Amino acid sequence: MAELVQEHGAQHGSTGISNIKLGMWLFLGSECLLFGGLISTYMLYRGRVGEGPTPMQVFDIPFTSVSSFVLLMSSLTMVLAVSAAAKADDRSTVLWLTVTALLGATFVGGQVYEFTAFYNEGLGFSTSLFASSFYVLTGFHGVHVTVGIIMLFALVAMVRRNRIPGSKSETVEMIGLYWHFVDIVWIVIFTLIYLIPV
Amino acid sequence: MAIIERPSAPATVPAIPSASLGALKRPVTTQHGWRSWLFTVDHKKLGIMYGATALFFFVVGGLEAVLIRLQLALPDGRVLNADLYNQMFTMHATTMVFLFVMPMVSAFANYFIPLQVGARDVAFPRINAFGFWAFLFGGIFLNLAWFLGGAADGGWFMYAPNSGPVFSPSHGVDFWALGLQITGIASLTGAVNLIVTVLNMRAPGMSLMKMPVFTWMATVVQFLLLFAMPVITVALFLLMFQRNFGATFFDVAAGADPLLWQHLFWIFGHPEVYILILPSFGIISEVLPVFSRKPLFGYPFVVFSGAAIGFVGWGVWAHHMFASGLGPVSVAVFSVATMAIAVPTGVKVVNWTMTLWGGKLQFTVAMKFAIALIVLFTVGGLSGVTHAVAPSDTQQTDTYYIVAHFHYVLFGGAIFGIFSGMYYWWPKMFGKLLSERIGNWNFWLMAIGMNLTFGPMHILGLQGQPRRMYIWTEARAGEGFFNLAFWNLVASIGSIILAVGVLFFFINVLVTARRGAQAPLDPWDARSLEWMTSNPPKEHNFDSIPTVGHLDEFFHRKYAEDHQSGEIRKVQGAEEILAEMERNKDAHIHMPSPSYWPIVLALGLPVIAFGLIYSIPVAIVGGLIVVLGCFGWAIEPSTARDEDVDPPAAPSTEVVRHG
Amino acid sequence: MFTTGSKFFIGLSALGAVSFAVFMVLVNPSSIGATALFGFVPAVALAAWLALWSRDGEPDESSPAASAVPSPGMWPFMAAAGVALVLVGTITRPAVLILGVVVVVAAFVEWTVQSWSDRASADPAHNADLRGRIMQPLEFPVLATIGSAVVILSFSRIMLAVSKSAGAVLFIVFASLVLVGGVLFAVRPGLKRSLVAGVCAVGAVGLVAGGVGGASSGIRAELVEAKSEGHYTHRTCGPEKDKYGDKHALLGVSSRSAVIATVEFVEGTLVARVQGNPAETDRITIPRSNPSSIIFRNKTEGDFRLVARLGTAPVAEGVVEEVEQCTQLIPSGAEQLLTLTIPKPSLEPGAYVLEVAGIEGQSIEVIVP
Amino acid sequence: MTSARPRPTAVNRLGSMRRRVLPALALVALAGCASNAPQDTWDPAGPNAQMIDDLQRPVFAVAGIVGLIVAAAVGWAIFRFRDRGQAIPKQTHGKPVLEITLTIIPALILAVIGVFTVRTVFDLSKTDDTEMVINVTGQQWWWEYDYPVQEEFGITQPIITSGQLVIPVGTKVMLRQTSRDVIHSYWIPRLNGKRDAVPGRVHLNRIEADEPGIYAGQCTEFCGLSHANMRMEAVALSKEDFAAWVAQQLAPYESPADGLAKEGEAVFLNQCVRCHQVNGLERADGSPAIAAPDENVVSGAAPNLSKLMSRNTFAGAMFDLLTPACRRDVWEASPADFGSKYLAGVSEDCLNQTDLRGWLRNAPEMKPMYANPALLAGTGGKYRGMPYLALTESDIEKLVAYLVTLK
Repeated sequence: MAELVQEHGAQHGSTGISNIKLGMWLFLGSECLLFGGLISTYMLYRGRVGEGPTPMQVFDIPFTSVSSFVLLMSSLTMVLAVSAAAKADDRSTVLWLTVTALLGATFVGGQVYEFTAFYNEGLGFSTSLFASSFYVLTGFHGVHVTVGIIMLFALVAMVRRNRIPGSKSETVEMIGLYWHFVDIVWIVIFTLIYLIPV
Repeated sequence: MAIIERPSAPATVPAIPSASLGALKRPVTTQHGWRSWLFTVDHKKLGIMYGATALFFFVVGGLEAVLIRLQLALPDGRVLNADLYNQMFTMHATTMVFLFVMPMVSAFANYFIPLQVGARDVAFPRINAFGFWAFLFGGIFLNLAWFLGGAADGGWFMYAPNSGPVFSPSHGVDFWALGLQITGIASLTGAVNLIVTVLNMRAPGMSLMKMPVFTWMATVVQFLLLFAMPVITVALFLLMFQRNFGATFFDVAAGADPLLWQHLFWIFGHPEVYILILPSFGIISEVLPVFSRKPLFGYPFVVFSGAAIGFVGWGVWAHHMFASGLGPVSVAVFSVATMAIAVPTGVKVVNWTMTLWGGKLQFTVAMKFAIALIVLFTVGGLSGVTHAVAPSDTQQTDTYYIVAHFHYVLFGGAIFGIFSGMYYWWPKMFGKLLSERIGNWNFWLMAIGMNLTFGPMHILGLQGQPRRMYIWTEARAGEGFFNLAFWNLVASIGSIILAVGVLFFFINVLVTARRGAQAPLDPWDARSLEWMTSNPPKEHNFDSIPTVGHLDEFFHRKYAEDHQSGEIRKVQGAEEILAEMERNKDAHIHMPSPSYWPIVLALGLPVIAFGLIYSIPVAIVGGLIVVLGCFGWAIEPSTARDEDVDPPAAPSTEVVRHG
Repeated sequence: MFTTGSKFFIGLSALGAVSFAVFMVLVNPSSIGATALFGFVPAVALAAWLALWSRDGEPDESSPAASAVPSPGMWPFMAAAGVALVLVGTITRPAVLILGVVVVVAAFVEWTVQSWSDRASADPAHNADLRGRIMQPLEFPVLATIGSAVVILSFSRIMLAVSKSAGAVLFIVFASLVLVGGVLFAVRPGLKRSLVAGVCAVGAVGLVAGGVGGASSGIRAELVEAKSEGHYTHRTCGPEKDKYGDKHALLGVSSRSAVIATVEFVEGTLVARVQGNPAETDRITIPRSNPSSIIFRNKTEGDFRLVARLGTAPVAEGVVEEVEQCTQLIPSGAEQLLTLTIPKPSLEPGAYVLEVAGIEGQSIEVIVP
Repeated sequence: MTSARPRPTAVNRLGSMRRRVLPALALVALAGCASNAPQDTWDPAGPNAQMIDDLQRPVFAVAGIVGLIVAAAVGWAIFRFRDRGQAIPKQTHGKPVLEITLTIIPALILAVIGVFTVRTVFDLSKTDDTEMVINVTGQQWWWEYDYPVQEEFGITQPIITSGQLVIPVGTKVMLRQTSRDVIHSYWIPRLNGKRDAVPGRVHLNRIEADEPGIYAGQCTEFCGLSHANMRMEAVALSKEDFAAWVAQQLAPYESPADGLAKEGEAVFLNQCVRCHQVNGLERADGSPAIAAPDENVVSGAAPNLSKLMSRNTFAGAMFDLLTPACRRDVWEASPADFGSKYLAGVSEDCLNQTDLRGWLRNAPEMKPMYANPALLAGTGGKYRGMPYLALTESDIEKLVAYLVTLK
């Protein structure tokens, strides 16, 4: 949604919220349903392993807990970036945005590792219903994080080169909304998929 | 918000070194020529383009429908073979739902929501343009399948596992799933855009309960789209992964449950029904008061019943699945919930009738379409009640009775509303009145044709003819003169009359374009804000943003009630109101500049889709186009300086573009 | 207005488009040829646009001659490095070759634009702006993508190479380093730019080096073994415990499962209930060739598994093998889904049965009409 | 929408309303309807369909009345309030009391309908008093019926048949429905509403017929190419006739003695056994001939042809095995002699030679099926429906002679 950034800066309309932020909120509302659909699919199919591995055979809970914690930390750094942007401190904004992006990339790197490991343990994309729905759900989340990382890097470049029209903090906050949303979704996914035993 | 001068920028924001980035300069902002359409971000131009494209697809879908009826006119028809027939009815429904009614609603919403709420444009003009192009490319992509091995053949509901790779081996379903995915992106962006516009950009004084009903209904629809689209997106992704990447979501041999698709599809599909019908409710709620010369009866009831339909619409999806073995408890619950939705719908019918009651009715073509909608929709609504009764539905579902039901709702409801809107708003959009004489032909032929086509289907269905059959047999048609063969023939003849009726509309458009006279400023003596500007409106909509004091603001500026006699008198005309607005013209009006990026970005989507079907490297190329488009877009300011456009535009005196 | 070079490329691109369309309709849209043609069209179009925009590289006549001194650049060096990578790639791995080609192409594009913009006018600032205008929309996304891809790929390669527990530790260490670095730079705004850049560069090089090292040492032995021996996908149907396959058996299946029958092992007896009939039975009917899901529920102390014995099937000339399918060892109170497809009818009674592994005298007959 | 037949006691009290409003509406409706449409949803012939009918008639009546009221109101408004130069009316915004009243009235009507609906839903889903079970399996594009062993009906070993479902009258029959490939829907309108047959699931559908006769039906869930040709017929026989039918089905296979039919058996063993089962048929070496259809057909099975000539239809009830005259004779037989006429099966004189020979000559031409080898990449070469077998005319001659003996 980086393209939203530019549209009309930070005017505040009838609701008191700027257009871009209201737009992002609406988009996130829509995303809830997207993940809702994917999570429902997973919940319906999670016990259907066929001849393939079961969730508990492949899951590495300690590792995933760590990577979830890393993603949570990135929410914290995102908050720092937003507060730096509000104080018009470009240097800190860039710094915290970069750290957030790096933590996000670490998380995605962890997911790539996880997928590769699962594949080697016999959980291919079409092995079973559990496999298909697991990969699609977590994969979609991974794609969302990746898009977020690219948005963050773009934001870094734009802040450094003063390419943001209108209010910088408003824009950083909007990207922040997206990032927090992705984090929250992960908490739900982590709880439902990894922590509740099948 | 392109209207207001930007509030004094915070000190930390330095000037942008060069407004344009990239090798290409920005496109010109002239009002004419193909480039002014291709790269426009003007909501009115986009509205017209939505409308034109939608009408084109209406013709395509209509021809498909006529072919279907020709095939079924006589027993053991030979016009189409089974395979082609299955593609035909699948694409007829898909085209009509996704490529005609939905974009037609987008057309009206795009054009009139900013005008009705007193804004200069939508909240995100470039995203608006992107939405249109994504819709157009998605629609073309969907229909490409006809030329590449056959279109989708699983019905618009595309039930698994019949839509799987084994049972539908051609690429038709792939094109279908990905094409809908692309138009879905268009709908989603449109929804975000219009909701923000309505919530954030209303003119001063326009509270939510002073908004015109069309804006209200269109807004409810955008909320429905916002939440329904992701659900079908999930379903389509599952289908795509199943067909192209070997996933097992609907593979029964792997233990899958085919009902998953049905649930996902109908959680989207039922709100979709309201997405199609509510805007037309809004349109006729504008048209009826104007030609009854009386406000809409019970405005708050109409608004809240619309919102109620929007809410309850989420809880009734399984009534499409009464026969699919849900179990008695679910069936009973969904049956009762479905009946509950008849109540707010009934409220609307009552309010429209009461609006007519005691009025001073003028039977223009727009009004005729609106009144016909009340009656025809009521027929469709009541037949809906008969199959809200689940046991009765198990006899009726998947028969022609259902076909009759939803065509009364969607043709008699949605499409009649759209035609009413076109006759009503045509002078606003194009400055010329459509001919009432040809319009009458158009209306009566459509009304007669519609009833002849879909009326007999009630009988066909109740006497046992199922839907989606490429032939029917004499052996099951019964005896007597009025047997099913007779009614099938009547329906087919009706469809021809209907087609001729629609043809008259296009004749009307052509005749009006060539010979029509300039329309007066306020041809209908209308009531709402969109008429408080020139015909067609200027690029910036209003010279000065009006302050709103009433529902039906325009009417209240023209007319006043004499306190003694209670008589309504005209105090000033539209010309005077407009002249006054021009005198108080806003000093600086900043309009967003055209841009290349929306169309570039949208072009990437079908390329990705094409690649997913045929070859992944092509999808990567598409992905690169999208990523580059996003960045190009992100670093391009929404308004450009004059010297940044190519070729440099002459500085305009009227509209200042802001750098 | 069209330059000679651009005309050539435009023509080529149009030709490519036409042949792509013809190829797609007449030959096969999914063939490699169609893909190649499809990629060819935008590539040549890009070249045409470059030629058009740079007026075939001729200096702008209206502006004064360009500065004599070209600005210093790293692109010649990058191009050379790219060529070296290509050479290395031809003898080692195709991946390196592709990387080399990409680097060479990128370097040439940058180099061309750089030298062109150097000659655009006498004002270096204007020239730099010009360069930025065309290159930045390309550079932003490319750098962002490469940056994240490097982190993601290197990191996952390292994790795959080290042992499971070391991986988790490494993960924490890396994330902490990033965080600590961030905090350090934030609280010390006075740090020298070169120092910050140096630390970042060391980190980046370390990560890439780790990634390359991880990739070349391959994935850890444990995973290789799991894959080659099919630890979790191979199940033995006996009463004994399979070392891997029976580890962490499922505890439950979704309550909304569509099943044709439920089989329960209650206190040592096997009973079945078929959909639509609440009575217990010892015979279930499954239509031939029909994927049918059965829930097995263990209500006896201990771990048990349901085995479906589905007759015999020829595996080679004259050799037949028993066909059987089974669940995992299910602990008490847990359940699992077994999906069967039986192609042939059961002509004599007892041809197909459901049994609990290791328990004699308890079986449910499966009738396939 | 005729229903001359006496109906069992009214199931619900809404029925009383029927007496007042129905005659008028029925008159209007009657004028426009076919008589004796075989799939008429308003002509119940069993208690389940009757329950639905008793519910739907009053609902239709109420809906019709409401529709007339709205139409009348709109019509009157159009007539009364047309622009005759009157002054601009008072700008009233509505009367909340009227609004609320007009909201509550339909809500009440719907509440009443809702109560009866819920009751009927639960009545229809009752299964605990089932007397007989038949497994129904749908596949592209025909239905397979298998009768599990039920001693009380004399079924001592499973009976497998297709095309026509044979049931005893006055017996509560539970169909356990499933599917082998895509979703189908089982619908015999005069016996009960439809119920989908979903692969991987078993859905229950209870039917019962009051009188002997043939009840027509049609697959109603879109199931691919030949969806329109996937028909079915339920044949209700009196209890004695049903017992005779069971005995007929269970009778051992008799190989034709000699002549054309014997040669036909050889052709059958050579060509047809790959997919079609005839119970008791043995190869020359005495081993039983067992179809192994899943190797050739996507859905994994082809109709079992034992006792083919005891049925009246073939190819998914798309074609009749009887000539039109003989067919009419059976279909229009009075309930009393229907049983004997049906049990007589297909005699050589009555055999519909045209369609049967056409089918053997080139089945995909007679019924659209995915049997074209060029289009089978998606299914790994397996076809759906019967392929073109390139049988010679003499083979067809022999096969027809053989098939006629399968009674």
